[in-house]
Formats: sequence, C-alpha cells, structure tokens
Amino acid sequence: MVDDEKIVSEDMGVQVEKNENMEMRSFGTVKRWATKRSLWMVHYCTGCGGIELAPLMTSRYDMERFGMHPMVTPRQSDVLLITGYVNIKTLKRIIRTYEQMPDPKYVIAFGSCPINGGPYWDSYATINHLDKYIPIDLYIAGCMPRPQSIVRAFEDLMDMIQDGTADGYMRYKKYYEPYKANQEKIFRKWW
Amino acid sequence: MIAEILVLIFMPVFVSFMGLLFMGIQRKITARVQNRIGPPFYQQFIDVMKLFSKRENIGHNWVFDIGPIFAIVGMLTTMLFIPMGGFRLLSMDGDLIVVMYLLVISGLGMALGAGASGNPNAGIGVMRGLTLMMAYEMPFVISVLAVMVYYHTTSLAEIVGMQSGMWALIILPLSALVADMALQAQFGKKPFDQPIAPAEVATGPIVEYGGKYLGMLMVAHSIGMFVEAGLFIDIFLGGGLLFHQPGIIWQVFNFLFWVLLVFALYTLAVLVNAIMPRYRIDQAFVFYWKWPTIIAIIGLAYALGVSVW
Amino acid sequence: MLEFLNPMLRPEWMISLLFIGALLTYFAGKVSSALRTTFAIIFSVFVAFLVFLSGSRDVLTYWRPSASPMGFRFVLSINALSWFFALMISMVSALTIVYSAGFGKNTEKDNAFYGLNLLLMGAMLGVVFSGDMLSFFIFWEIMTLASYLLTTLAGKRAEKGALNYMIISTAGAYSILIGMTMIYTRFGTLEFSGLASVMGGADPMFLLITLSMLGIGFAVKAALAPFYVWAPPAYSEAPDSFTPVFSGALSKLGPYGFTLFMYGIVGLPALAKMGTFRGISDFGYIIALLGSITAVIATLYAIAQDDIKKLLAYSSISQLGYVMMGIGIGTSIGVAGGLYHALNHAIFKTTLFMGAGVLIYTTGSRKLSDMGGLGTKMPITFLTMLIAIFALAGIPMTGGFGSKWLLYEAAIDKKFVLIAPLAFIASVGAFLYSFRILQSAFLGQLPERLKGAKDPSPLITIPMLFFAGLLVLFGIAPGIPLGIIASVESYLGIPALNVSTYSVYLGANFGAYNAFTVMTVITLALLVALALFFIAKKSRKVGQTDTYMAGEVPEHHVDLYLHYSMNFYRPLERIFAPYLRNRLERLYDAFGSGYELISEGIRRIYTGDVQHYVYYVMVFLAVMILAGWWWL
Amino acid sequence: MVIDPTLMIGVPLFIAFLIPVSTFINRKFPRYLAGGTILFNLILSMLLLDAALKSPVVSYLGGWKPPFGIVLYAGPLGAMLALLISTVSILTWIYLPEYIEGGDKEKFYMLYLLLTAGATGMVLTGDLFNLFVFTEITAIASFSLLAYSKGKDEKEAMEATIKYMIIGSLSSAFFLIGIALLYSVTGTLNMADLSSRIPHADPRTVAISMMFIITGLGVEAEMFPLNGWTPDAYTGASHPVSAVFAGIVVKAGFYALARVIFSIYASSTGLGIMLVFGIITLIIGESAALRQTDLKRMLAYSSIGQMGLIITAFGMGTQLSLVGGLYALLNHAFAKTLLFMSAGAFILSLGTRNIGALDGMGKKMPVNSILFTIGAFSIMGLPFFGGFISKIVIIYASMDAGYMLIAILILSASVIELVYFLRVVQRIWMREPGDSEVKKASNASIISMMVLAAIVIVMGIYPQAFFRILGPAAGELLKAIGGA
Repeated sequence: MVDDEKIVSEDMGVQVEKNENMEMRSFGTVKRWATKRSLWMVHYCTGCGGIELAPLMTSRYDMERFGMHPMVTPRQSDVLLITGYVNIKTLKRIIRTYEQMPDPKYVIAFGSCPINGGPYWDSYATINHLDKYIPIDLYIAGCMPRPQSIVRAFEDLMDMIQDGTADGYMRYKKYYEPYKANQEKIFRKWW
Repeated sequence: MIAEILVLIFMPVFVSFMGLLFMGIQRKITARVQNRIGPPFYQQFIDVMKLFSKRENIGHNWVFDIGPIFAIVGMLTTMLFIPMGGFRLLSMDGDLIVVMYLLVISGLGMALGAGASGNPNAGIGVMRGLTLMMAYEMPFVISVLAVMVYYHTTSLAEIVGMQSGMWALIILPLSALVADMALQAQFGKKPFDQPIAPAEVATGPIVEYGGKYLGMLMVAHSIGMFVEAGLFIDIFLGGGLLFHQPGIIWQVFNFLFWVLLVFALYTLAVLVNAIMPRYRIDQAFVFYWKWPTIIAIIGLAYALGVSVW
Repeated sequence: MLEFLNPMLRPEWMISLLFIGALLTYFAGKVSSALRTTFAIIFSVFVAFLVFLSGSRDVLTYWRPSASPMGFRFVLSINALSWFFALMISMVSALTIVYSAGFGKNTEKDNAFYGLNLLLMGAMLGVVFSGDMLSFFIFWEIMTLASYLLTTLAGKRAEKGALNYMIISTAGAYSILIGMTMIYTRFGTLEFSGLASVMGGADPMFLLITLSMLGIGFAVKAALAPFYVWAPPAYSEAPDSFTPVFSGALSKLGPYGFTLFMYGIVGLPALAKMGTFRGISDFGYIIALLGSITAVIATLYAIAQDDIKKLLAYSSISQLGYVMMGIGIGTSIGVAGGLYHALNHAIFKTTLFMGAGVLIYTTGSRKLSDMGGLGTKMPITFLTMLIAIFALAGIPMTGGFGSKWLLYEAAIDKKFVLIAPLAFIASVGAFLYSFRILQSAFLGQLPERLKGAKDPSPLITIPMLFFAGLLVLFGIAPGIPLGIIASVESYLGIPALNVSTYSVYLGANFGAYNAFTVMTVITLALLVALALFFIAKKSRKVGQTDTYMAGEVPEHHVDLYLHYSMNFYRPLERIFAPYLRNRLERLYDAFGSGYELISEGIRRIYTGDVQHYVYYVMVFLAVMILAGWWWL
Repeated sequence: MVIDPTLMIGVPLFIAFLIPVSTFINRKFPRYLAGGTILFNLILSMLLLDAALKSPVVSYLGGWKPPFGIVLYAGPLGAMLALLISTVSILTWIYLPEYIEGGDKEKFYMLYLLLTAGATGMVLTGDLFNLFVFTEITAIASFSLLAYSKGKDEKEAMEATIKYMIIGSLSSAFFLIGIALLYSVTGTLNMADLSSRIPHADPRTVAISMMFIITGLGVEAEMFPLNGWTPDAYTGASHPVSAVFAGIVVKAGFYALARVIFSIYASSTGLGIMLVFGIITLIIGESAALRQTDLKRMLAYSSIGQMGLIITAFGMGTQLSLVGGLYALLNHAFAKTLLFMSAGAFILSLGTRNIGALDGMGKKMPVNSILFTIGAFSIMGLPFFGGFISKIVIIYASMDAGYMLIAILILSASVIELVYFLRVVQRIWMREPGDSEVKKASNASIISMMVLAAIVIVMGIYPQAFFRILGPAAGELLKAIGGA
C-alpha cells in the first residue's frame, strides 16, 4: 500500500493523521461482510487495462463467484477501477465519476501508469500521481497486471473492507479542500 | 378472518424472500449455462443487504423518491389481488382488468421517478419500456381476451376455478404460447431487455438509482416476478391448483405447487435469456405485433368459435 | 337555507341568466376589465351552483310562440340525463372562466372572450335542457357559433382550424336539421316526450335513416372517425383558456345527443328491430366499433405529437372514442361506462388543458421539447396534471379507472373481440403519450430560461385542484358518480347498474371492483414502502444536473441535449409513419380542392361576354318553348 | 283611413321629373326632395301594409272598373314588398352621398326616385300590362343608374350597362311577346280576370306565353341561365346602386315572376320550372362565388345563389315554403344591402375590390367590419340572424313537401356559402392589418347600415313579428293555385 496521505500532505503542507478505526466504529461487521461480498464495479477503461478485465468476467475466472458484477453507472457501484494511464482530460471524468458514487466507495488503480505515469510520465498531459487528486485504496503494480493479480487485488480489497482499512472515501471527505485545491491547480480553470 | 389477515401479511414477506432466492438461483443457472461457476444462491440477499446498508444514498428530488416507493406499492398491491395457488387473497375484490391496471402503477411510478432524475438515459429507457409495453400488450391482451371470452368471465378467481378440469393451456395452447412470449418481455429478459440495456442506455430508468433505492427496486422486481408469472399461471395453468380437496394442508400444497410453477416459468425465461442477444426496440415492436399477434388472433378466433358455437 | 333559490331552479332561468350575463359582461368590459371579469365569474359560478342545486328533479317549461308557421311549442326540461350533462358542462365552464380570470389577458378581445364564454355556457345548457328538437337545434347552432367565434379570437394561427371546424360543424348541424325535419314530417311533433312514445313504433328503415342523419351531426361534435379531422387544429389553435371548455364540455354534447336519441327517444326495443349483433343493435355496434377505431387512430397520432395542445387534442378524440364505444354497446354496463367516462374525461381533460395553458403561459411555447424540469418549480400544476394523467391512463385510485374498467367489462361481456383489443391498445397508447407530457414538461432538466418559473395565481390553481380532488374522490368512491349514472340509466329504461358507494358489482360471472379495498391495500402498501424507505439511511439530495453522463459535465449544455424529449417516441413513429401518412385529412382536402376546381369551372359559365349571355337566354327560351309544345 | 296606393307611384314619378328643375333652388335641394318623397312613400307603405293585412286595398285608376280600367292591387304581399322597397330605398338614400361621383347629382336622384317608383309600381299593380310598364321604368332607371359612374370605374360601368341593357331589352321584348300572346287568347290584361279566363283558353298558347314571360322576368329575378348580366352589373355599379339592385330591383323582378306564375297561370308546370331552375341557380351561384377574389363579384354570385334559394322555396308552392321563401327574401334584401353597403365602405377606403386587401380590417374599421360580419352571418344562416329562421323554415317546408333531395342540395349550397363568407370574415378579423391609412365611413352611412343590421338581428331573434305578415302574404299567393 502506498502512503497516499503523505503525498497529499507533502504537497499541501497538511499533517494527516491516520485513523484506522474510522470505519470500524460506524460500520457493523455484517454490513461490511455484505459490502465485500457484493462489490459492484464501474470501470473507467482509460488504457490497456480494460482488456484484462474481460477474462475476469467470463468463464475462465468468473468474478461473479465473489458477487462481483460490472455496473455501468457510478450510482450503483462500489468500486471504481481505473485501468490505465490518466491524463488531464480523463482525470476530470474520473473525478466526476468518483464523486457521483455513493459511500462507501473504493478505488483500485491498475498498473504503473496511475502510480507514476508509466511510460508516458514525461508527457505534458499525463497525471503522474493520481492520488493527489482522488484517494486510491489499492494499486495493482505491473504493466499490465495479469488477471490473476487483479483477482488477488480484489481479495485484498475485500480484506481491507472487512478490517476497515479501505477508507479512501472518508479521507476524500475529510480532506476535500486540499484535494480540490490540487485538482484546481491542474485544471486551472475549473472544468 | 384472522387467518386471512395473517396470510395477507405473510404473503408479501414470503414472496419477496422467494423472489430474491429464485433470482439468486437463476444467476447460478445462467452461470452454468455460460460455463461459469456463478455466485452463491443467496447472492441476491447479500446484494440487497449491501444496498440497504450503503452509508450514502443519492437522490435528486421528491419526485425521484416516488419511483421505488411506487414500484413496491404497485407490485405489493397487485400481488394481493392475484389468487396464489390455494389462496385467493383479495381476488374477489378486483378482477383481471383491475390487476392488469394495478400492474401499471409500478411501472408508471418508476418511470416518473426515472424521469425526475434528469438523466437522458433514463428518459430513453422509459421510452423503450413504454414502447415495449405497447408492443407486448397487443398479443398478450388478445390471448388473455381469448381466455376471458372462452370462460366468459373477467374474474381471476372464476377463471382459476373453471380450470379445475382442464388447464386453459391445453384448451387454448396458441394463446398460452403467445402469453408466454409476452412474459419474456414482462420479466425484462433478453431478447426484450431494451429498457435497461446496460451497454446502450446505462440501465435506462434506474441509471440514477443506487443504494436503498436500488434495493427497493430489487425487492419490487422480485415481487413482480411472482405477479407476472402468477398471472400467467392463474390464467393458463389452472392457478396451480393440483389438489381440489378443501383444507388448509391442501391449500398449502397447492400454494407450493404454484410457487414451483413460478420457478419453472422463470427458469424458462432465464434460459432463453442466457443464450439470446438483444433486439433493437423497433425490431422488438415489429416482432410482437407480427407473429405473436397473428397467432394470438388465431387463438382468439378459436376461443370465440368454441364458446359461441 | 337555500330555499330562496328554489324559484330560480328552472332551466329558462339558468339559460337566460347566462345570456343576459353574456351581454352584461361584454358591456361591462367597456367600463373596466375587473368589473367584466367579476361579472363573468359571478354569473357562471352562480348558474353552475343553480344547476348543482336543482338536482335531477323533473322540471318542464313550455313556451308557445304566438305566430309560427310550424305550430310547435318550445319545451325546456330537466331530467336525470340532462342534469347529469348539465352538471358536467356547467362545472367545467364555470371553473374555466374562473381559471381564465387568473391570466391577465386571454385574447386580443377579452370582452368578447368572456361574453362568448357565457353565451356558450348558456347554449350548452340549452342543448341539454331542450325538451324539443327545435330548441335543441337552435341552441346547438348557437353553441357552434359561439365556440367558433371563441376559436377565432386566437388570431391568425387559428384561421384554418376555425374555418374547418365551422364548415364541418355546420355540415353536421344540417344533417341534424334533416333528421329533425324527417321526424317532424313523419310524426308531427318535435317534443321529446311525445316522440319517445311514437318513435319506437316506426319502421326500422326510417329509424336507421333518421338516426344516421342525427348521428352524423353528433359524431362531428364527438369527433368520431371519420369526422374528427376538425378537432386537432381547432382544439390546439383555440385560445388556451377556451380549450378546456371546448374539449371538456362542448365535445360531450355529441355523446349526449347519441344517448338521448338512441336510448331516451328511440329506446332499446326499437333499436333492436334494426337487427342485432350478439344482443345489441347493429347501429350501436357500428357506433361502438367506430369509437374504438377512433380511439386507436387518435392515440397513434397523439404519440407522435410534440405540440402539447395537439397531443391533448388527439387524446381527447381518442377518449371520446371510448365514450362512444360505451354508449354504442348500450348494455347497462356499456352506457354506464360511456357516461362515466364522459364525466371523467370532462374533468381530467379540462384539468390537462388548463395545465397546458399554464405551461404555455409560463414557457411561452407550445412545444413539449421546449419545456422541462418544471415539476419542482411548479408543484401544484405538476400534482394536478399528474392526477389528471393518472386518470387519463386509467390508474386505479383515480376516477378514470372505473370508467375504463366498465368499458372493458362491457366489451368482454358481449364478446366483442374486435372492440376490446382496440380499446386496450388505445389505453396502453394513452400511457405512452401521457407520460410524454410528464417527462417533457415536468421531469428532466430545467432549461436555463425557465429558472424563474413558479406556480400561477390561486384563481388558476384552485379550479385545477378542485378537479384533481374530484378525480381522487371518484377513484375512492366510484359510487358517487355511478349512483347518478344509475339513475340516468333507469330514466333511459336501461337496467341500472348495481353500485354501492365504494364498489361496483356487475353480476355473477363478472369480476368486481372494490375501490375501497384497492385504496386500503394501496395505503397499506404505501406505508410498508415508506417504512422501508425511511428505515434506510436518509438520502442526500444532489443537483438536477449532477447526473451520470459517462463522466461528462453537462452544466453548460443542459438546454442542448441533456433533456431527452425531442422526438420522444422516434422508434415507434418510424414504424407507424408509413401507415399514418395517409391521413384522413387528405381525403377532406382532396374533396375540398376537387370542389374548388369544379367551382372554378362553374365560374367560367359567366364568361363576361354578352354574346354568350344572350345565347343562354335564347337557348333557355327555345328549350322551354319546345318542352312546353311537347308536353302540352 | 283609406290609403290610395296610387299616391305611392304617382307622387314619386311626378317629383322625379321635378328634381332636375329643383336644382335651381339649391344644389343640395334634389337630395332632400328625393329623400322626402321616399319618406312619404315609407310612411304610406306602412299604413298600406296595416290596411292590407285587414283586407286587400284595391284602387282603380281614373275610376274605371276592370276589365277596362287600370287597377292597383295591394294585398299583404304587395304592401309588404312596397314597405321593403321604401325601407331599403330610404336607407340607401341615407347611405349614398359619399359613394356617388360626378357633378350632376340631381340626375342621380331623379333616376333613383324613378327606380323606387317603378319598383313600387311593380309590386302594387294588378294589371299585367302595367306590370310591363313599371318593369320597363325600373329597368331603364337601373340601366341609367348603373351607368352613373365616373372615374376609374367608368369604363367598367359602361360595359356592364351595355350588357345589362342588351339582355334587359331582350327580356322586355320576351315579356311583351308573352303578354301579347296571353291577350290574344284571353282578351284581358287584368290579373284577376286573367286567372279566371286562362283555364278556358288554348293551353298551348298559354303555355308558350308563360315560357316567354318566365324568360322575360327571370332575367330580373336572376334565374339561371338568364342572369349573365348580374356579376358585371353588381361589380360595375357604384356601391349604393349595387345595394339597391340587390334590395329592390331583383326583389321586384322576382315578385313579378312569382305573381305571374302564381296568380295568373296558377300552373304547376310553372312551379316545377321555378323549383328546378331555382335549385340550379342556387348551386351555380354559390359555387361560382367560391373562387372569387373580387369582393363585389363574390357578393353578386352570392346574390344569385340566394335568389336561387328563394325561387326554389317558391317553386315548392306550399304555405310553409312560401313563408320561408319570403323570409329569405326579406333577409336577403336587408342583409345583402347591408353587405353591399359595408363592402362599399371597405372598397372606398382601400381603393380596391380585391378580397386579399381586407386583411385585418377588423382593427382598422371595427364598426364597418362588425356590420359586414352581421350581414355575412345572416346570409350564412347562423343563429341570432334572419337567415337562420328562413333556412329552418325552408328546409322544413321542403321535407314536408317530400323534397328531401332539394333539402340536401340547399344545405350543401349553404355550406359552400359558409366557406366563402367565412374566408372573408376571418380575413377581416384574424389577419394582421397592413400599415396603410384607411378612411372611416361617414356617420350617416354607418347609421343606415346599423339600421339594416338591427332589422336583420330582429328577424333572427323575434321572428313572430314577421310571421304575422308573411302568413297572410303567402296565403294571398296560394289562394290562386288553390293551396291552403
């Protein structure tokens, strides 16, 4: 897990204290179990990652075993998948989609591009550190990650949900102002 | 009296429970057809639980809230007017036409809420839904009319009672066939799932519904499954009356058989769904107004001929 | 308490009050517009109240003109049938006048507008109160004239519609005139009471011809196929504050005429002499079939409309088709269904046209695609129109369901396999077009220019709320209107419907409709659903434009493409377009232009050349002399 | 008091010849002299009608009893028409000053008075030859009045006059031939004597004389196909003259036709001819009007159509149909006069007869537009106006007489009439006006039109007043053919 709070705080000079129990307090065990066993995802297929999702849904890996289901609208989804590199234009859409998702919501970023820009790191439009703009719960390394690792990532996410550490959405709420400031910095004129 | 009220209270709970269970099983069946393992049979309960436990529900305005509420109200009300196996419920206070109109409340309320979301996809979805409704109502109404003309009554309980000797399915097979075709669209299964086609209109009317809204819609849908299949059973399959002896035990058996028939009908629709692509909405319309309608008219002419002469 | 009004509960009082009121209103307008509007409201509401008070007691008034070449007397009467229609008409007319007072200015010539409205109301009451055919015809013509003049007040856009309306109406009225004179020359009386005893004995051929002649006239007003072509342009182009009366009240005179003559005067046994089809008369069956065909055709046209008033106009035609279907079937259930639907249609279509007027006033456009998202801005308008649309679609808990239910039962009872499916399909189509109004006007995105929209003044909303309340009341207690209708039926000699306040039982092998049970169940289900809704976490409200558009931010182009309402039923329209292209209007147009061509030829007879004229004279004389020589 | 109908003819005739002389007194004097005379006629005809309703007033010229002397016979019908003529005449007299051009107004008034006198003579005479004489006086006055036009319409008026004169003289000739033939077999020209002698005369000669007389009088009565002069004459004439044509000349001509057929011949063949040609006239007149773009020409064709309706009604020959026909005659006389007057006001202010120019006149000349609309509505037969009553009575009469086809044809023609009149009325009220300035009609003309409109409305809402007169009037005609 990448210490995303640090990245945010470095840029903003805000001290973030990690509150591990933020979720535990308010979310019953059964509810969390239900949430983790019924992860509906909306995937933002920005890059090559999207192609890796197809075998995940079909008979080879069949993610529906875990109750996972692709959904088309953020309103009904729990997980946002960012499957590839992000540039300024797509970032707007990602933020928009993310904000439209109801809590609790989780973000998984695929591959190295969202982490550090990947092969496109030096482009004028590439976003190198995605979690300066929205909170990422889980990164999957690789270029691209194989389906097996994606399955593994989901298992990890489920564990995190169960123990309450997947709290990206709460951080986004708590540090909304710094996130917004970051977003505005890159978009200059908002939207 | 008290027993009846108890039944009336018990029915909705039972039906929504069974509906969710059936839907879970059907997901499993679909998965097996597609050579997948599929979710556990109780997956639908987990989904509903999750949806109701969402920390945040996003609404737009009060009209938007009406949608799921009306969906449940419509379905619940309709359900209570349909004879269920051995239980007649309130079917003496409303007949087939009342039921067919009560059934609309759900859809129209849903459409209202969907429209209020302001999402154009929802608008397109509602348009498709209403168009599809007009499409399948044509053959459906004609085939149901055949039954009403044949038995010369509009009361569902009467129709059920008159089939004690022989099911209408056997007497009017063409009408039953057409009604089952229409059932596919009533269930919203492929090839007639244009209103909620996810890849085209992002689940159409429910595009803006998440959290508890979606949970309520799933409950409504599960009741709806029983209502729609139950209507077909009451009209064509003798109301699932297997045993004609009086007595609460036989009533329960009849009811269980009725539930089994619902499951069978739903499975049939799901199997078709699993292997079918989707029609365009205009293709679906033309389909329904062509062959099923012609078959239904032949069935109606047959029923009229038999009943008049 | 109100006994002092008793002497005024007479038809001649009500009608003359309105006629005097019309004049007073017109001239009061020369003094001050407020005085004029007050006069109009007072007169109309007072007369409506009188009609309400008078009840269905039998009142007869005679007046014999001193010197007339025909030797008749004028009769005005109140009976169960006429009271039922009079109540409907006076309610709609009076409240529409109140409604139009809410707008500052309805037309260019508002004095004439209010005056003619009162005149029209008087004429309509005159038609239903007439106890003889001559006064019936005279009031009928006054009604046509007044409504025509009201339509023309809309200005240039109504030109063609008004002309067509007047031409077709006049042709229809002349058809009535011929039927009327046929009856008079045969029986020597024009009084309904006298005719009722002798018409039954007439030979079937004579009955068929007279009824057809009268029927053409009534069918024109009832916008029955193939005579409905005048209705869409006239309804949609008439002034917005007049259309509610036009569609809500005036169109009901067609069904009234049919009911009166088919059942009140000719009577069921005599109708049956003309040949029967499964127990009902052939004449009635044809009317019913035409009604159901009208319902379907008009529905298909309504689905394709973007103009809200045109949509409602086609919807009116379609719903009147239902009414005619019920009246044509002519069984106890059928007539009850037809009359009840007429009442419902009067109420909900008036409400809808009133709402349409408000929408047009607010948005400045009649196009549905120019509106949107007004539901939260104009909650009262939305709610009333919603209830009216539910009634139109026949949703249980509103009045509209009971009547549609009766109509279906009537058709199924007689095993009319041609009529019943048509009626069903038209009803499903009604969902389609009525939802289009909701979706396009009230739901969806609010265009930037309508941000300031709000509910209109109470003068406008109170009539709408009143009608919406009536619809809900009828939905819960269908016995109230059906009780009146049952008395109308027994007046007409049709077996009366068996109703109690909350439920309708049609007989052993029919279903039943217990509105009270339905209401109870719906209420309980609503409680359950609300409980489910409120137990779960309260929802956070987000803005109307915050919708899922694949991540797109739509704020800047809401007006452009975010509101799906243009070409709403495009896929459906595409399917029906080839069939709907051959409109009936073309036939009329072809006839019209064909006759213009002929008349152009006739005009050429007058060449302007005096030689030709002299030639005509000489030929005439020669032919005459030869003929005279030959014959004498 | 005994009214002498002779005065109603003699005084205007005498004064007509005084008028050119009287201009030496004052330039305006001829106008008031004529007006005074017509007023005198009006009062006299009212008294005459009152008397005639009790018993017919018969007056022998020079005290000679028939069959040697000339007789004036004023039954209810004749007296009523005399009243109609003087009413229309006085109203047109009020209306006309601003509508006639040319310097010698005294000539116009002389001819106008001659016309009134001639027409009054036509309806009051009891002698066939006198009828011819008065017809000639009327005709000559009409020709001259028609030609009395200056300015840009002068050529058109001249052309129309020549057409009218040619056909008119032809008709006079035929009329005269008919009279001569009749005289040859009966030896008398007194109407009362004729009717008693005709049954014993040679039927073939009588029939042929009837054909000649129908042809001769049918021209004035605008019966198809003898009405070729009509559209041109109405169009070419100045507006008051058109009004007078519609209100007086044609009505008097029609009276003569009806009188001859009913009172003299009492012939069912004659009625049949009236019926058939009446209905043809009706259909052709209305159809021809449908496509007109010239306002006055349209009114002219409408006038033909209305005369067709009246002829048809008379052709049915029952008490009821005669009442209906007379009602239509009265309504047409007043309403069409009104229409020609208000159309004249429009044309005067617009400078064109084109219907297309009438756009939005309701905003510019509201009073005149309302008056035109009232006239049009009455002709169309809408309720509250005279035409409505006449239409109901005629339709009822035709159904009563068993002529269902006729009833349907009449009503179809009414629909056509509705179409073309409504087109004009809607154009006046519903279109947006152009920006040209209009000249308002004078108060005097507005007042005369208002009186006409009031008469038309009274006819529509209080018909009993008229039925009281029309009943005996119809009975008078019917007595001759043995009807009820």
